[in-house]
Amino acid sequence: MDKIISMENVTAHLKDGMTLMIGGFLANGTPDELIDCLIKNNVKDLTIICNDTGFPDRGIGRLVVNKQVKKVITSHIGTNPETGRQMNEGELEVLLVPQGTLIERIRSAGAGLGGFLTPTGIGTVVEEGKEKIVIDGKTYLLELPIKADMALIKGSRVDKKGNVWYNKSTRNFNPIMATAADVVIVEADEIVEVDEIEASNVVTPSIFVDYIVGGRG
Amino acid sequence: MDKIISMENVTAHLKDGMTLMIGGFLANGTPDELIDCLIKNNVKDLTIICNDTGFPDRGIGRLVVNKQVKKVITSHIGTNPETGRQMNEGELEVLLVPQGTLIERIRSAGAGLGGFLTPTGIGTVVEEGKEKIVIDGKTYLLELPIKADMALIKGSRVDKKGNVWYNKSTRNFNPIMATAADVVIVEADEIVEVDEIEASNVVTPSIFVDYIVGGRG
Amino acid sequence: MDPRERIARRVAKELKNGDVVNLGIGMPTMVANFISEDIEVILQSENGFIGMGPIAEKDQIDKDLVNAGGVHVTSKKGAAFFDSAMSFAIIRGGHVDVTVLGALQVDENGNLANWMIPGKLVPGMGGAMDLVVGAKKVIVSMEHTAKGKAKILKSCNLPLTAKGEVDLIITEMGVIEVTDGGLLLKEIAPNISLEDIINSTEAKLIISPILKPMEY
Amino acid sequence: MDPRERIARRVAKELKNGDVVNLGIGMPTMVANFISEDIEVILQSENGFIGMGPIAEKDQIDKDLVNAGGVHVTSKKGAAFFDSAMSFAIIRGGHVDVTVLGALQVDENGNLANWMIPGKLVPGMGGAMDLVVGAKKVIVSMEHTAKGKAKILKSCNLPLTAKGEVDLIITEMGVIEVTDGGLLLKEIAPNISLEDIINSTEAKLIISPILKPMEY
Repeated sequence: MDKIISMENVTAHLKDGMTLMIGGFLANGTPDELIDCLIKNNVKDLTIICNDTGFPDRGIGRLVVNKQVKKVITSHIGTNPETGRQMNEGELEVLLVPQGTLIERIRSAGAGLGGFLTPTGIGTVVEEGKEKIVIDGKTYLLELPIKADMALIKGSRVDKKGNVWYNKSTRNFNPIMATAADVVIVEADEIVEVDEIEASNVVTPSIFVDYIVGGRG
Repeated sequence: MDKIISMENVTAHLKDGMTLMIGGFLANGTPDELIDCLIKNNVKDLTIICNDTGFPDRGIGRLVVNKQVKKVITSHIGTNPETGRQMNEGELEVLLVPQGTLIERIRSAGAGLGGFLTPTGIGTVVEEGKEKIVIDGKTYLLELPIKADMALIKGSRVDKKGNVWYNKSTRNFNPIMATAADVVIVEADEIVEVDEIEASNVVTPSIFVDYIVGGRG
Repeated sequence: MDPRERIARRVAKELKNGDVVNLGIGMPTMVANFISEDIEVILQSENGFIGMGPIAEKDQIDKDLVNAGGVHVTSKKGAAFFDSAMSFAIIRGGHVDVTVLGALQVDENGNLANWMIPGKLVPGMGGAMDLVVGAKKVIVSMEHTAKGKAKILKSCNLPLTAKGEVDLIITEMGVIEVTDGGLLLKEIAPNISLEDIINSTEAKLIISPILKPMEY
Repeated sequence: MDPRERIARRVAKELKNGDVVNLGIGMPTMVANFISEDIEVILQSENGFIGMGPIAEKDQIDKDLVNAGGVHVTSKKGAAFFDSAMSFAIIRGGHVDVTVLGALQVDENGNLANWMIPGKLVPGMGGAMDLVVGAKKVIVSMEHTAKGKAKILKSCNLPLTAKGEVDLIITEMGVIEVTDGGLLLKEIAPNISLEDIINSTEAKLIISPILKPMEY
């Protein structure tokens, strides 16, 4: 069960039209080498689920600039003008979701739930087309789970079994995305021996990780 | 903002008729000294939310044996025959909830959600009185959040600001309960200086903790 | 060989390399002793970890480490601990490949009853309802009858743990798969006749055309 | 003094010892510079931590540490990092005492619009909708008008961020509380007349009988 693969071997898992979750928050904690790999292979028509579309030259934004993205489900596109331009030109479909709702929808899928009730978005355009449920006199939106074919995440330290530890603010969407995709590939800053991450400090247990690629550190 | 208090000072916060969450799983990771304090003060008519009622002489079960509990919301009572006896005699109300649903209901309250949809319990007595919602052809139960007046939790290492780290299987319900009660008291195995727990390894951030009592270690 | 050991040995054969497995309290726990050394199976303990090892010997006891039965156990290299919300996200979210549980009753529709006998025994469901709904494969491992009474029924009459979720039933008498058409007897223990097993089973058994001897 | 600094200074006075505070991008971020040294305020950053410190100087930059604006910041002693699900559990669950945000428009009913101008600017809502719904107290901090046009309206006409969640509006002209009866002007800046502020506000302002000078 060796999970460590080369970046060349990642290629075999990439397909045009895939739905991808990609970790990171404004290019912090984003798996940059895996994005390089997507660019190098020019994988097309991607649906990407991510917190934001980064910047034109950093993070997930590079895939937008390179026109590999068909649809993006995200909470924020303001730092990447190219996302807005492609959206306005009708080249790219953008679905904006409140950040807390987006991460919770991903968690919901990973946790086997059918959805959840949130007060966020009530009285706004976010409620359009959604069921409202009143609990104890308070109105909530029913939000549904969202999953992906593949999650590309970034880990600061990854042991050889696939247990992951995240340093500081690089954690963000990564551990939750690892629970909600059919295939999970983690890009490691550092690959360490099993048990070098204390078992009580593991954030993503190894069972969620299918493949590990070694990052530049 | 010194959160460290003596066990005597805990007494002032205890009231007959309170709803308490108490952490632990079969007496592992249970705040034993806080339970001693509840017993010593003979706080009565408690509603207790907990994974299980432990054993007659260990964990939360001691409160049952001492007849301080009016109602218990829990997933398992099988290891404490006294809970079953009091239930059968009509002395104690027992509400049994599937373990995954119980912890998720607590999380839901702490996370400001109005509830969630779970497949657990469909076709069983658990579904009685609950709304069913069909999503993509699959039936789910709508389960509602549950909160408490106070959560009594156990931490292995607690820094002086209230950041908590849990060792091994003692974590269980503790960190989630810390998010869902008006007042949170953590019993520490060890109280350490601020920053002795690496910031990326903190499990319960200090903002959830109101008071810290020093355990026997 | 003890019938319970035979059952545990046969259940162990169902596990594949890399499987994430949750073993219920009691006989299912014994399965861990018989997993082939050629494969690596990751045991999940619903109180909050993966990588559970054997029961702790006296000198191995760690006060901060118990299994879901409250018994002191060891952890393996590469273990990971988490809270109960994550534990049940793993269980309910389909990240457990196999769960093995005991049963009071199981029936032709894959219904399972294993958490209470009204007016008599009410331990509570613990994590069983989530496990049976969430695990990819649900194996019931139990003795075929209780005090001579059938436990494999046309229809459970005790309160259910879950509806239609059981995949496989393994007893000391045989191996039975729950199919859309009913209960398919696939293996029979060497010392047991077809008549024996049919008489010990209230539910209708479909006999597989390629019925095999049960191997442990 | 720069009007933006005056606003930030006045907002800082709203914060109490022990408050957990989330400061939005832009002017709200400046508030951190003016918090009294007599109190301890814990800054929450929605990308996943509490205990945010000032912007990192060049030699303090840590590649693994940014704020919710993607800017390298420092962390304070006792900081704690977590994932985005926990971050928004904190936000939506009422564990943030105060959130300070900018606004495009705010109205008499406490409605807030700050995330898009249709056909023009669509940055997305990021975490703003959750923050405004979840925080115990919502403070809008902004310049009173935009290019001479009122931003405090009878009714917002841009898409809302949240309905009826704003508690307090602080501008360079004054401090306005959102009450059930409407917008209550509680403080007025020293250099501003009542006529000035009324003319710069589309919404009806109720003048507090104990109207005070605004202090920074």
